[in-house]
Amino acid sequence: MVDEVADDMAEETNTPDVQEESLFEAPPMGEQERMVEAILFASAEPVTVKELNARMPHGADAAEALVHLRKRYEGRGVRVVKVGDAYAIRTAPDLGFLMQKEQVETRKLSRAAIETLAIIAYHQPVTRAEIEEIRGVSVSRGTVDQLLDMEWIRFGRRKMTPGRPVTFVVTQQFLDQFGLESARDLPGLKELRAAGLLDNRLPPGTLPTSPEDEDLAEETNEGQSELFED
Amino acid sequence: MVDEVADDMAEETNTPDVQEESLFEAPPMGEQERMVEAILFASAEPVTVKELNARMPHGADAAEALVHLRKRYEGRGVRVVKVGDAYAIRTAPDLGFLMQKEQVETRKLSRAAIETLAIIAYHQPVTRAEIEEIRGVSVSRGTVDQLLDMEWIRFGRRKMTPGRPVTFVVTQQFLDQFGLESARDLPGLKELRAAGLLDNRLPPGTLPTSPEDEDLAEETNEGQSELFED
Amino acid sequence: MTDDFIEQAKREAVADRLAAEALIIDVDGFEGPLDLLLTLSRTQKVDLRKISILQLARQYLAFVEKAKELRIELAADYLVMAAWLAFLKSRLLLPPDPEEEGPSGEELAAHLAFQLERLQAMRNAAAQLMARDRLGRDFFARGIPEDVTKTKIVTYTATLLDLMQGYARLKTKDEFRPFVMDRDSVYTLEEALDRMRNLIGFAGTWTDILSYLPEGWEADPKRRRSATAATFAASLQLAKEGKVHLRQDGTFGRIELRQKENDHG
Repeated sequence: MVDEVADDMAEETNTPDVQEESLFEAPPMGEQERMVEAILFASAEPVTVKELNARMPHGADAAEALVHLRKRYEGRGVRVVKVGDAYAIRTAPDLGFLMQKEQVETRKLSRAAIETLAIIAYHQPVTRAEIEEIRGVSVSRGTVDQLLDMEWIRFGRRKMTPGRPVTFVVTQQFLDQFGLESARDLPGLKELRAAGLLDNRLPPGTLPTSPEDEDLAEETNEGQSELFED
Repeated sequence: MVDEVADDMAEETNTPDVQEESLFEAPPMGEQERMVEAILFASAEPVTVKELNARMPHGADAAEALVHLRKRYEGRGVRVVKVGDAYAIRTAPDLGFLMQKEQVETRKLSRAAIETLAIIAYHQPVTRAEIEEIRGVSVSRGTVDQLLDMEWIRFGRRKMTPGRPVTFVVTQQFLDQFGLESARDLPGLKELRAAGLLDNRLPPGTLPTSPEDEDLAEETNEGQSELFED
Repeated sequence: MTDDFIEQAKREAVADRLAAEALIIDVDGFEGPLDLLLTLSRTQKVDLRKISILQLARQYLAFVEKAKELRIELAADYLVMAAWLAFLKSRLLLPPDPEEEGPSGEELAAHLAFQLERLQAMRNAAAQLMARDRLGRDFFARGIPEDVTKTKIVTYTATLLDLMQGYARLKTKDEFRPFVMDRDSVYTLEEALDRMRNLIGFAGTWTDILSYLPEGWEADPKRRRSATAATFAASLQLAKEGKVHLRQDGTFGRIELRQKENDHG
């Protein structure tokens, strides 16, 4: 008797799954492409694949639809761009001359701010001390605050070095602003790496190599490689 | 209005030679289409043909470019629509449902629903009349519907009694939700009591039992056995 | 040859001085000593990798000298750099002392060259970055973003306790409650031990342990049970400590206690 009830339930467990599959079949890829198109067009901000999938019907594959959509917009007046792990539609850069009306007056960044931004982008994750070492001058609070305020940089993970200093990394807004798919696409990055100019080389003698320093170097490399693996 | 514009454009298409004669050669129509596309996309307001022409290079024909663009977007996720005498890109109406973000809010189940669910769990398969008898009040349709909707209960076999009423049983989802392997794992009243989960009274036997207690104990057994008998 | 060398050194010195003078006017515009060094290095018109650090050190020191002459106060970090460069200069000019520890002049110079090259590279990178097509300047986002309406999906939850509580409520008149120890009605072993240690002095003869129950705990069955259990456990503890003897006539019989000193009495 008891078993019967249990069997009954077990049976039930199997049936709804089967039904679910057939009931909620994913829409055809053409439809999915339209959906991604509509969502991306509607948003001024980049939309992640995860969010696309969440908003599209069950079983849809936003990533695949995106591949088709990107292709469709190749050479058009607007195009699908990748921004970090998100996607957005942006006008083709060669048509910028038509958009005087839309151009927004961007805050003029100081030379210090621009340099600091570049150092963060190319060396991320990077500590304030490392930025100062590269620039040979202390980083004013205002410079970092401005970049944080513009949401072009944010705090990254703390370094596993004594004092566990905070690090800075660039944001999705930064990538969007400069039309970069990822921090790996920064101009000249490969060359800078090859030339060893992104190494965290410590001044000779001042900091004799201790195991701690090796950790630091390793950590830095980790950060760099992480940047490229992403 | 739209047709008028289209006619207008058709006329324009037939007289390209006139324009080519002008000093500045107009960009190819494909380029003009790109331009209209970018302007409509980036503009914060719908754009009139006049304004499009004003913003595009000399000799360009925005109206014709619009015809091509509208055609291109037919059946797509977004489309070119006419708003007054201006044009804008808008989401295809059938995809409006995508412009929603879901926010999940968790609420506690009502007392009526919990009680109904408990009765079904302890007495399954159970008819609506039986539920009402145990609860002492009529069971609202909404309560049962809610539980069915949540897929915590489902219809079981019909009872072999006059009228062959439908019965309710709990589902696998229900068991998963409450971390039960089967409905039999639900503790009986005796066990609840023994575990100190029912107020004050002690399991019968240890202390002089009141008649009321005995009644209850019997009832509990009945309830449990009912569960197992089916 | 020698004359030529001297002549050239003179000419260089003059050039340095002129350069320094020009730079001092602009001193506020420098972002620290490294920036100044980078600017000075441009007068060498060579690849930064082939730069003469010695010459650069001379230029920098000349600059600082000139600033002193013109009574321009330089920030401390410029002077620290000057001192360091003077030290570096001497290291580079003197033959290496095998006794001396630490990095050689060449190593220090190489690092400075690296720093300059790295700073220049970052400046170039920054310029490249800023020259890119920019959002809102060269390419644009959607001008009329559509509002995404946020729909609330309400999900209902209940716990197993809720369920059992609901069922218990229906099937009994009891109120179901999560299990909480009722402290008011619990007489602890410690309390019982305390009480009995004080009282056993008077227990010269066999006494029912139930007579040790605290006052006010006999009436309520629940309190009585707790006090009985605690008193029993305390009696066992006292027996274990060798303070009392216990006896019981038979199963379910009375348990009696007597102080040990009176054993032989």
